[in-house]
Amino acid sequence: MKKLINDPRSVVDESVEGFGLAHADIVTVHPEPKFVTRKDAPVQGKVALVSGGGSGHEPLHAGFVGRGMLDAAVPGAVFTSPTPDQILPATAAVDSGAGVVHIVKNYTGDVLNFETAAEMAQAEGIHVRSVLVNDDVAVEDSLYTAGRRGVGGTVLVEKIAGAAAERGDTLEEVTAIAERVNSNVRTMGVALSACTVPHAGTPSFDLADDEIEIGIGIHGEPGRHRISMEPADAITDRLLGPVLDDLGIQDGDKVLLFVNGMGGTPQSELYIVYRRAAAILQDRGAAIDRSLVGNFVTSLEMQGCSISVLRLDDEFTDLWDAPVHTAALRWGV
Amino acid sequence: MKKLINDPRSVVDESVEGFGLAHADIVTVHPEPKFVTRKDAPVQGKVALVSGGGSGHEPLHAGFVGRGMLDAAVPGAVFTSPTPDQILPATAAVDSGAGVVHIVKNYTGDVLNFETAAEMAQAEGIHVRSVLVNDDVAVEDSLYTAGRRGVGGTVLVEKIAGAAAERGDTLEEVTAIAERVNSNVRTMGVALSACTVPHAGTPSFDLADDEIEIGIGIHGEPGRHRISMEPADAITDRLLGPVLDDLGIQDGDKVLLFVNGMGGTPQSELYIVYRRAAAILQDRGAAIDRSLVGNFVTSLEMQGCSISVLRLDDEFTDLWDAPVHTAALRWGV
Amino acid sequence: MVLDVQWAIAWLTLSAKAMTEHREELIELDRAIGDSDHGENMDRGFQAVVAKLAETPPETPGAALKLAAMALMSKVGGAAGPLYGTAYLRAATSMGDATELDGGALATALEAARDGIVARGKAELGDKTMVDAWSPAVEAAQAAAVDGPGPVLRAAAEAAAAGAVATDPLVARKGRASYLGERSAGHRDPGAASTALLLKAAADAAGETLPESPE
Amino acid sequence: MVLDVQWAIAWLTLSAKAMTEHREELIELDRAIGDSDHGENMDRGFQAVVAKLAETPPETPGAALKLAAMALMSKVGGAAGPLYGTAYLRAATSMGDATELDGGALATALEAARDGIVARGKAELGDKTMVDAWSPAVEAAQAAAVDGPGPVLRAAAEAAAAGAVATDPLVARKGRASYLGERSAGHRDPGAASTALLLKAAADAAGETLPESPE
Ligand SMILES: Nc1ncnc2c1ncn2[C@@H]1O[C@H](COP(=O)(O)OP(=O)(O)O)[C@@H](O)[C@H]1O
Ligand SMILES: Nc1ncnc2c1ncn2[C@@H]1O[C@H](COP(=O)(O)OP(=O)(O)O)[C@@H](O)[C@H]1O
Ligand SMILES: [Mg+2]
Ligand SMILES: [Mg+2]
Ligand SMILES: [Mg+2]
Ligand SMILES: [Mg+2]
Repeated sequence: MKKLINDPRSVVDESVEGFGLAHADIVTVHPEPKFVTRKDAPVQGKVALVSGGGSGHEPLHAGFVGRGMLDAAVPGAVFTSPTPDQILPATAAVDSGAGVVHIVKNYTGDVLNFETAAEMAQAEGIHVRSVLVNDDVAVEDSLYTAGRRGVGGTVLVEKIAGAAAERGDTLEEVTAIAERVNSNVRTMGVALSACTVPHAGTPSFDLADDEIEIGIGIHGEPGRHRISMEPADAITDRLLGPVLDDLGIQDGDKVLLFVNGMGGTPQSELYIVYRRAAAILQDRGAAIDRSLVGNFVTSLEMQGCSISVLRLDDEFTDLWDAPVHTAALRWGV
Repeated sequence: MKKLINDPRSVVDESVEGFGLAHADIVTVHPEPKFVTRKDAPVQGKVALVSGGGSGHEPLHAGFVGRGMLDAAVPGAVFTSPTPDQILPATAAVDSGAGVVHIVKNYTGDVLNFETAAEMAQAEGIHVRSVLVNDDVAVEDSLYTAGRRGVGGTVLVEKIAGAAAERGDTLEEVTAIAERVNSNVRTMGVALSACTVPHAGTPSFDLADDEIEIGIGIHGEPGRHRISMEPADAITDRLLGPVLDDLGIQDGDKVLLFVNGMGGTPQSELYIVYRRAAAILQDRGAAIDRSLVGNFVTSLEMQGCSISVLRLDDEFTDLWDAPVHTAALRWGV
Repeated sequence: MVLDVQWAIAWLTLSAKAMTEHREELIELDRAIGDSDHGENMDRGFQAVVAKLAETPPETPGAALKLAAMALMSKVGGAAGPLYGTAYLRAATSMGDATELDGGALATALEAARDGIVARGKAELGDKTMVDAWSPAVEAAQAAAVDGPGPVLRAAAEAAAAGAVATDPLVARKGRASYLGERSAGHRDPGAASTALLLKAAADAAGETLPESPE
Repeated sequence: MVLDVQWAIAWLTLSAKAMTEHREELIELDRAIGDSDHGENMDRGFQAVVAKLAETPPETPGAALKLAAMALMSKVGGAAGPLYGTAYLRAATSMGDATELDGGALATALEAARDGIVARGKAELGDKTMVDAWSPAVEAAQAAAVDGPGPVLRAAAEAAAAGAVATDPLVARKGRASYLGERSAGHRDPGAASTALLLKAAADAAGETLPESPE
């Protein structure tokens, strides 16, 4: 394991510290307990958005803190959800009285820790709503699992709900929009290589030189099944098919197409995947009205990608286009 | 070699096509000969900026085409500079009569191909100036080499000169600013792993599990020397020392600090490097007025980073802050 | 024989030792069907428990477990943090202010812990989670309650160890391993394994010598 | 004996074959001290030459080389593209409209090619570049000029091959390999190696049988 780190146990501390130094115009880093807030938090009268989860998915979530998106992000240890004693003060720090929406990726750990923090916040008089993101179609039998995971779609939920909060929507409205984004987005991912959690020191799974993992999450866990390496177009077909079927995308639909890198895949390859995905959508008669390509929800240095499709309506498109000013997404400002 | 590609020989074609589809609001892709222009090129009365080089450094250069930065980018094969018959039509396509600045990274191939194209363009009556970027302090004895390479600093030259062109500077002025940025920026890089050129199929060099290459360029070539793996802070010291010494950074200087990922290194690690670099600059009494962290000048999926420092003056800072709207850098618009 | 706060402190101290010693083994189990962090999380959490114990020494077993619950809740994170946090908190509540615990009180505390985990995590027996170690432990403890605290802990530890081994062939239906579907079979659940280690530490703290743990 | 356009076409065709056959070897040489693309670039370039030859068959050796120059310039890229492009263009210019070339004309054309490379690339002998293959080739060609074109090409090819081998111990001072400093010693220069292959193709096209190339 070769990494640009000093000590596996200080990775998150030092990285978040560096992040705060590099983006001091946008965020404030609170070191102990650790969380990151928008520089101007709490924003009076605005509903606040708080998200968080294990580290190792950068820029998710701290990279999305700022105007038009998150008010706070709570980073846990690598691939380990943060604890209530981080989530609670983050929630309190950004609440202006208008209430706080917790955006939680559906993993047992995230759900339990955010649940506890939300209860404690409610007890302190903060109005908290929680929205679970569960966009991963790789998890098929949700009856026999912990349910669909929250993966790439999280960025889209955070951007669109963040814009709704910024324009002055109420707590109920922001919650409803976040839930509506979640119901209209699906994702599926592939890994060409594993990643190495710093404190573990060995790759998260072993993959032969000609094998890939289909249906991975974002924690370096193995996927649903392992297949032989295939050309990018064939892999794209495998990922996008279930996404479109599950969403029921049909002729005339407008969509946002999001090709997300897992961290170690060059951008050029993401565009090769995008190219094929665009052709498939065109075949289905869907119009790609918006797009996003890059490393946004990563698994450390894993090679691979995920494809997300969000069914757009006019409100989603407007909110997507609304100004955003964060370290990792910025436009209109 | 596992890559999200279809055929090693179609990587650049398909990737640039996908790029064009994903960013159709910003760029136009010209397939044969291949180059990418700003959607609204030629911009009347504006000096145009053209850059290019081998592919494999994405988002450089096509990702920087758009308002406030490049008017055209010319991608060659992977790690192979483009040919005059691409550079010439790209130059002609964006010239509005105000002239064109070629921003050329200092490699024999890029220099020779751009030189030929510039001659041909001049012969067609287009006013062309060429600016060589050579910011790599790892190349020490420029007398006994092809001279310093152009690496990470290229982005800063393109952004600042692009803003100068956008505000209406003349051909001579834009050229002078680009040269001035180049004289005030230095860079040095490290590789923790090699990269694999698709058509080659094997890693660009062999590195033991506990070795790193110091002083690499951006073409997967080995560096100046190989050392044993060290903590991130020690590596940062090794890279930043020569950069600051060569630039002569001293108490009271204002700088832009740019930590660039080589493609396969997670963002969290870049921030760990940033943290240390910020501390070193603080020790020297220099103020980090602007910063940039991310994958901007890459070597495919190589793990590692480069650190660039640009000495700022008020004009550079204003031009850095000016609106830019490209696929990979965007603010103010 | 009864157990007091010294036993509780010894239990938690031995637990921390066990988590450090088995850190890599638990990471490796989690690597196979999870995300490689369970050993790291538990080790970090129990180091915090030990630090807190030194800071503010508790006066009753219940206070010791409550302190542990708080430290685990705030330092472990992931799924295991809230689950073990709840378990230790419920156990602490069931112990109340008692300074000494007999076999019955211990069995009841273990039951409260297990019920807390089930209430939070909604896992059923056979879902390949830590519940598969806790549930047999609780049953064995209840059966041994009349024999006193030593035998209770010994029975619980043995049953938990067997329960952890028995997760090997199961297909996970809760937690991160459930995403693997059939591929989760053939691996031991890391949470069940850590539960077995923690209950062994409880027995060790009471001076019980256990047979070699089953493989 | 004189050489005509058929020889020139055969030369370029055999060159293309050689670049395809030695593609991986040239990539491997470039991998060691460059960026792993030389074999790919040369192969791509000469495939384009062959395609152009089929499209518009040239009528003189000079026309054939000019066509090759244009194709190389527009398809090879990198350092080698403009350098070989210039070399072939200068050689073509030196051949003029001649339909047949004798030994002297060939030696002069090779000299023009070498001078073109030096004019563009500014490399000196010993800088570990393709010049280290071209320069001895030109000298050997000039010495053999009176013996006719076959011997000229044979001498050039043999000298180029020896020149390429002689780059092994050198420290590069031009091109990408120069960034490696001392580390470039101990590896053959890829451009010198491709030059040796191209000049061997020229001799092969003239029916000259060369001894096994030196290692
Ligand atoms: N719903 C649940 N009920 C009971 N135990 C669970 C549940 N979900 C997960 N676990 C336990 O938690 C363990 C994983 O803990 P850990 O690796 O620390 O957290 P994470 O899965 O968040 O990385 C599993 O091995 C399992 O025993
Ligand atoms: N200045 C120069 N003069 C002569 N030959 C050069 C010069 N620079 C590079 N070369 C030749 O070009 C070869 C490399 O070609 P190639 O790999 O195709 O281009 P690049 O270096 O741009 O990747 C070198 O092996 C060397 O022989
Ligand atoms: Mg975890
Ligand atoms: Mg090259
Ligand atoms: Mg885990
Ligand atoms: Mg090369």
